[in-house]
Amino acid sequence: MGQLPLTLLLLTLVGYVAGAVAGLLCLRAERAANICAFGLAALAALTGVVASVTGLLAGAAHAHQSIEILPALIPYVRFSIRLDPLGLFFTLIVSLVGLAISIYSLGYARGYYGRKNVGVLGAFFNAVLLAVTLVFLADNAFFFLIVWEIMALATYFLVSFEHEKEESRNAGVLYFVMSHIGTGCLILGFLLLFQTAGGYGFESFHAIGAKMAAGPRDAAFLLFLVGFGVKAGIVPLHIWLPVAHPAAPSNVSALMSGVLIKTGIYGLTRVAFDFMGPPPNWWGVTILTIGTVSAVLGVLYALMEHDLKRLLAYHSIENIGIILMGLGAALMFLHSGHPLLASLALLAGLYHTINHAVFKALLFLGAGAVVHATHTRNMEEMGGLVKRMPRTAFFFLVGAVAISALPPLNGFVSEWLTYQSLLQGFGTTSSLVRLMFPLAGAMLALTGALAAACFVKAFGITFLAQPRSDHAAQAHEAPATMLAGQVVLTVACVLLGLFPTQFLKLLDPVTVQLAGQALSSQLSMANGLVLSGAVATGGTVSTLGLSLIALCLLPVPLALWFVFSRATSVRRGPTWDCGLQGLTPRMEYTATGFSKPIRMIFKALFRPRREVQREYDFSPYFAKNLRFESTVEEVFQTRIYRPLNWLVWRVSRRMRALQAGSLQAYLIYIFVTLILLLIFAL
Amino acid sequence: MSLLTLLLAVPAAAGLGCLLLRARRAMAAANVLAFGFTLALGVVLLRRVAADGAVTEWAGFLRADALSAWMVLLISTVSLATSLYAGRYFQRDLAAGSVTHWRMCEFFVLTPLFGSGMFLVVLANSLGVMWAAVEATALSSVLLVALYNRRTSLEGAWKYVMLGSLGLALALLGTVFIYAAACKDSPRQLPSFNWSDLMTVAPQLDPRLVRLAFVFALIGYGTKAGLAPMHTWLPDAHSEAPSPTSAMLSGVSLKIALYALLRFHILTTACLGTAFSRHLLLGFGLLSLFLAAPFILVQENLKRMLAYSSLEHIGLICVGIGLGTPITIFGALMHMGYHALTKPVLFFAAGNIHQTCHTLEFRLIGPGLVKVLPVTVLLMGIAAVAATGLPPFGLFFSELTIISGGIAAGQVAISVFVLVALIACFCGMLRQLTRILPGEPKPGLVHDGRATDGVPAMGLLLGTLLVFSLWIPRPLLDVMHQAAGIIGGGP
Amino acid sequence: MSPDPTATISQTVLLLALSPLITGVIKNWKAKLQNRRGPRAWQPYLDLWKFFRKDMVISEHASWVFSFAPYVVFITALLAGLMVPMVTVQAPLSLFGGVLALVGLLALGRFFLALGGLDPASAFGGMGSSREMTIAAIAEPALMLAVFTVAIAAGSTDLSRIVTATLGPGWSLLNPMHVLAFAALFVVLLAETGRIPVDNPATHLELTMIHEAMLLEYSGRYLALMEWGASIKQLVLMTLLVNVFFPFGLATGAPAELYLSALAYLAKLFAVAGIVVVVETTNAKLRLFRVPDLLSAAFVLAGLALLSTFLFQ
Amino acid sequence: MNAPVPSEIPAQLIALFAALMLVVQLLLVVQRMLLTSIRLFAIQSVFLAGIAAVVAYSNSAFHVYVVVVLTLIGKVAFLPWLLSRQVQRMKIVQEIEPLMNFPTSMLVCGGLTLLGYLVARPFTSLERLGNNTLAVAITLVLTGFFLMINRRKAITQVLALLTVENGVMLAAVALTTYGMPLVVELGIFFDVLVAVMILGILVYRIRETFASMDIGKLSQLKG
Repeated sequence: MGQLPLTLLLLTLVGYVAGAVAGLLCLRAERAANICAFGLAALAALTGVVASVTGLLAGAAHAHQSIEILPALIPYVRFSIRLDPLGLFFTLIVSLVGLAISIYSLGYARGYYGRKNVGVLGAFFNAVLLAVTLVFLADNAFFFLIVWEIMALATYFLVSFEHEKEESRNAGVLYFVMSHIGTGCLILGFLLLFQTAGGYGFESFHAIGAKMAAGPRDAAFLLFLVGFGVKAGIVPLHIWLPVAHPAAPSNVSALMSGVLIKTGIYGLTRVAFDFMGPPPNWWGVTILTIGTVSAVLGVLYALMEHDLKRLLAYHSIENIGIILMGLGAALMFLHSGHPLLASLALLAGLYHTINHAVFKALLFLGAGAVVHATHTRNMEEMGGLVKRMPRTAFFFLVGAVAISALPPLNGFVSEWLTYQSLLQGFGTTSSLVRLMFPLAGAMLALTGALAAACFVKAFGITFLAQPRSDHAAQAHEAPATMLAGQVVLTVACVLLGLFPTQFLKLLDPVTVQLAGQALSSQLSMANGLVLSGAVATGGTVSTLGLSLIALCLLPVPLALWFVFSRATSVRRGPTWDCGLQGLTPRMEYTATGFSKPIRMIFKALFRPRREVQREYDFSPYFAKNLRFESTVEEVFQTRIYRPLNWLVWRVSRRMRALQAGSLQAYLIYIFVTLILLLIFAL
Repeated sequence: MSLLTLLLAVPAAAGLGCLLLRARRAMAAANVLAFGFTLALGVVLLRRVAADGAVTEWAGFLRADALSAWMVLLISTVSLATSLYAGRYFQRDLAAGSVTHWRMCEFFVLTPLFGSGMFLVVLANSLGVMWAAVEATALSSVLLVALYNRRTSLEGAWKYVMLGSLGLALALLGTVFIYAAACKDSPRQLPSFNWSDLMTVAPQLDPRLVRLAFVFALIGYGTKAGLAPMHTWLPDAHSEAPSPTSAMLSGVSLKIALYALLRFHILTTACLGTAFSRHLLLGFGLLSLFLAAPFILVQENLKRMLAYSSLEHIGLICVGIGLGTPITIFGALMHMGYHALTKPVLFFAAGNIHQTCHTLEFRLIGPGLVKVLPVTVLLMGIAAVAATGLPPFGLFFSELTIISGGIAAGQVAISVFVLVALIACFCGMLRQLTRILPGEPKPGLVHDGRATDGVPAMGLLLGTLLVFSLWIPRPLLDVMHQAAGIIGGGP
Repeated sequence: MSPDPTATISQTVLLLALSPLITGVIKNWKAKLQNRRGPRAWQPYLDLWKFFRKDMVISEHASWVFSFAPYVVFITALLAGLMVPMVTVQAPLSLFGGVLALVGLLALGRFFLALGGLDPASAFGGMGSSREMTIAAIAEPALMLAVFTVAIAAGSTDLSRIVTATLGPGWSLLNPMHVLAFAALFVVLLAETGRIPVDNPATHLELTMIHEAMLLEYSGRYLALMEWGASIKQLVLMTLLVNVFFPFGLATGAPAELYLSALAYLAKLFAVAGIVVVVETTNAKLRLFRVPDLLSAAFVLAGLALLSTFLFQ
Repeated sequence: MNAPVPSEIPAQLIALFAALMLVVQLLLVVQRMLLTSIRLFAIQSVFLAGIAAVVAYSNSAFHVYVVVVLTLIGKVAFLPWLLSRQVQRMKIVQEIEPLMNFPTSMLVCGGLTLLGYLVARPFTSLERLGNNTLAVAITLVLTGFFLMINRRKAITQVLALLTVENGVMLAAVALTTYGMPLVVELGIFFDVLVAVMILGILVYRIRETFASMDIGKLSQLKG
């Protein structure tokens, strides 16, 4: 089966290309375009799943052959790919999520019939999938940068796909500008590596850091951190993320949040573990800190949102933070010479990567269905959807439980691994740095709890209670294809949650490649039923076992019911309304109200601003109508980016005065230059 | 008749012929044919140069080495596209009554002369003749710039010609100095003014005189090439000229002046054997790069923005040459070519937009062009993607080549600077084009039926661009390497 | 290693049986301390029995989530209980999850409790859920940090191992780490079980209630399950507290020890209940936005505990 | 190498003419009347032709006579005629206030002359005939440049441009034994001719459109 994965992967790539072309060919026939483009994408993604799984099972067998997929035409640009475990693992992510989203899109794109050009959507969708897959497989810095930019380009078009909206246009620009700045950093970083390596092939970059001088090495690391950090959306480079994700069509948001930002994680992992050689301690510390900060701030800002998709976008920042915690810890362990723990932490990070990809995509798909049904992204106008779109609600609930890191779903497992690695990290060093681990753990706990709060809000306000608007009241269940897409991811969530030990086997080659340790055997006890921390004494957990026991315990309440209260009856009645004439939706608890305690507690961060205008006849306590507006401040936006932007504009306008339109002035420029040069030449 | 002679004669003949035949179609056809022919000749020349070095005619009066061959190709391609585009363009202008038939004839007469002037620049061996030819191109393009005879276009033309001829006067002084330097060794008979001969005696030339000569040539030809701070005429002329002319000015004319400057640069380096001229080029290139970005960012006029982007690209080319390593020079040459293939498309598209919206102000054009001129906007978008240096188009490769060459040469600071400037320009272009291309069009504008104007021309250029971005054929590659060698002071 | 059925079943029974008693005892003693007669200690059993017998009125706005929540709350509490060593060192489910899983399970219960509060479209429920989640969120870091402190000392997150470690020679009552961590965990206990000064279990005053607000729409057997689940949770947390920090007399295996250890366990439990009672009677309920100060204090305590492990090693 | 040793007379003549050219240039700088300026330019060109003639004679280089003739025809006769016709058509006699008043302009010119000499000093050894001719040439170029900056009327700017041209030609004559190759000379000559004609056309159109020759009005294209 040596060549099987390769052949399948090439098939996948061809499939995406075909999908893109098909989409463009059927520009006029939107139905055909929809089916061809997304159908092909789904098939290709499926092939990709198979390919990457087989490849990972085959392990590092053919990790080191790099294959030219196109002949090299421009000097020293080689279009070569390599099937190494890390790349394959991320390919698995993109293919899995891509599969679900493609199926979903088959239904979602129908919403655009007659309004927008579905063919274009499908084409760019396939282009993104293709580019992302190639990013994960590229084996040459030039090639990597090319596909990286193509990915950014295609995504830009997808973000501003509904370009009639000002919002989407600006979001696209912001996204592309940030991404381009990131790319600039990557270019410099790669060139710094190239200076030492003398080649652009990734194999020549392997462990190049060891040969580099400290200065360029650290510079390269920081450049890569910024470059990939922008894409991953780490604080404070995240500002594009909550703008771009909501503006895009929902299937695209799912793609971006699930897959696209993972390219940043991939890049960091690739660079930090594969290229840079043994890391100095401060790298790990930096990444761990950034991760922690991103996690906490991300979830805090998410809590303040009542735009469903923006909320999810901020959660992406949070989860990227959690992933980075794992990676940072792994780097620190590598530094202090604990390959075992390094593998554990790396494993935790990567596992959370795929988990986040799965449940975040699931949540975005659900949000997409909701927005599709209610024509709004504002949670304050939703509610009561659990009755109107029960299946979507259920899938969303699963996603919410998973992302809140609650057992027995996958989010819990990966965070449990993260906890384990942080916990055992305490013993690895005796310097004060060790305190970072438990503190990071505590922050992780805070993040988890806040995330739970946030998703109680998200699910409760969106799906429960009474509908808050007519749209919500007339909402309808999403079509079958859209549900099918969510089913795939729901199943993935459950499986990844219940059978971690089986899945971790796939990750063995990755950890072997990057940290030199295969862990799955140590991690699984009781023939795979139980997941244990790297050291057997560390602690164990078994989501599967817990679920089984829970099932066994279920008879207890049922028995109680059976014994005591067979005779009782169940009556539906109105909710207690304190004796008013029934509850109206306007009396429900709003999303803003729900998050108010948090807003008050973290005043210092949010600087909340509230405006209350009430009109009343005789007493302010009997207001005729009342307008309440509460806003929080996005610190990075207002303190860093806006001033910077303003400065640039100011300077540019000033410089514009040079071109004042007077010929004399222009002559003087030349004259002065000439005289200076003459003096200089003397 | 022989190759180089034909290259000069055919366009000139076409131009003069247009004096006789007055029909628009006929003149357009004549232009197209002429430049198509020169393109073919260019390819032949390319092959011959690639095979056996420099080609000379008229006892070395005309001489084409790799560099010239490369430029010949650029000139012919861009001119061909321009004349392809011009026909429909002026048809609509005539219909709109914005030009008289007489003015249109002016265009079709002058453009081929402009073209042959440029051919003479790159083919002339004698520096003096080269100077005269550059002046000739300037003069022939002035009236083209002033074609619309609006207040603004006259102003643009006036600035263009004043600054241009002043600069060229200085360039002439530089030329004189070089000649003088050559004279000093051979007082008896007239020394040869041929570049090739000068190269052979370069080491014996008086270094101080040559330095002085290069300074004047730099200012002079630099003005024509639009290097900051002598670039000030560039946005005016480019924005006021009819779009075909803007395309030619920006696509090749700038590079022609740069070519003339390069000849001096090579000579100077050969004589002084120092980095004197390199450093000057580098400095001016960086200045141009640095100046372009803010102007693009706050620009209010489409064609002016494009002109500033040309400034940026010229700057980048100069930086590439100024860095002076084989890689960067090669990158600079690539960049010349790719830019020549890209920028005209943008100007053509701007022309269509102008004819549809009757303005070039971003504010007045407003959003939503994609709904009005779908095809044009599509092509323009592709060209813009290419021009801002995104893959899979060549400028990405050339820019990356230059930067990586810079890093490899240890010029980290410069490379970083270049990268920053490029990113800034990208952001500017992105923002500006987003203001007009996507969105919901203003109520006044409706889908324009004649929106497919100029598609052949743009298609030709973009197709070539795409092909050559992914695949540079062997002989071309050889010639480019030879040219890079020549600039780099090699054989 | 694998969980043996008898232990599991017996501990389940113990949890079910003991938890209402603790609630009752606390109520009773509190009354006594305030010179009231107060309800009988076994009143909660009667209440539960009563709730089970009663008909249910379910809000017309409520969905399946509302009916699903009680079971989740009840079962997660039980599951969590099965991971804590009560009378024997070896907790029945210690293999299936340690303290992290315990926290996770309680969080899962809380998640659905809060959803259940939101479901009937009543403003009280929403308010309760919002406050519950907020307090839990800020209690979580302190809890986790305290847990980390002991877990680090034991080198494991498995409660049985932690207990054995604390039983072992290394342990001393006055180890500052233990004292501080205990204090922190005790505050968290107050917050998690909805005790004064964080919440007032006795009130139904709309502006002050948190936990009760979420239960407002529940009735009949659902209410019974909710209440029971709450008291089981309380028992679990108390057990965690006492057995982790004062693991005297925990049976290590031999059945003979069981009676002794059971007695010891009860004694410790009632002691903690006593402390809770004292705290509840001597303190007033804090304003909602004062609670964070209390919990951050707990966080600082736990942090100090951590620092002390660092200093005294 | 036996270059024709320049006898004193030609050398002095050339020096004299060059000096006179400079003087005329300075007069131009302070001259307001357009027609007078044009005549001054013509005079300057005469001197240039004179220098060329001296060179041709003393080196007995006959093709340099061609340069003389061309200069006389073009710069002395034709261009002045063309320009003055323009001026008469436009019925304006004098330049409006220049950017700098005359004393300052004179000071600047002095500075430029100094610079010219500085630049030229290393090369005096190269000059075949006369001395400091090169310095004068460079000074002419610079002052012509300055003149261009300083004046606002289109015509005077054209004049200034032409004086720059003169300077260049002077340099050519001064530095090279026999002037430039004939082709180049011809090319330059015709270029200048055409340039001025085209400038004339533009000036004409500008006057038609703007009803003025003040290029201060040409400042709409900004930014």
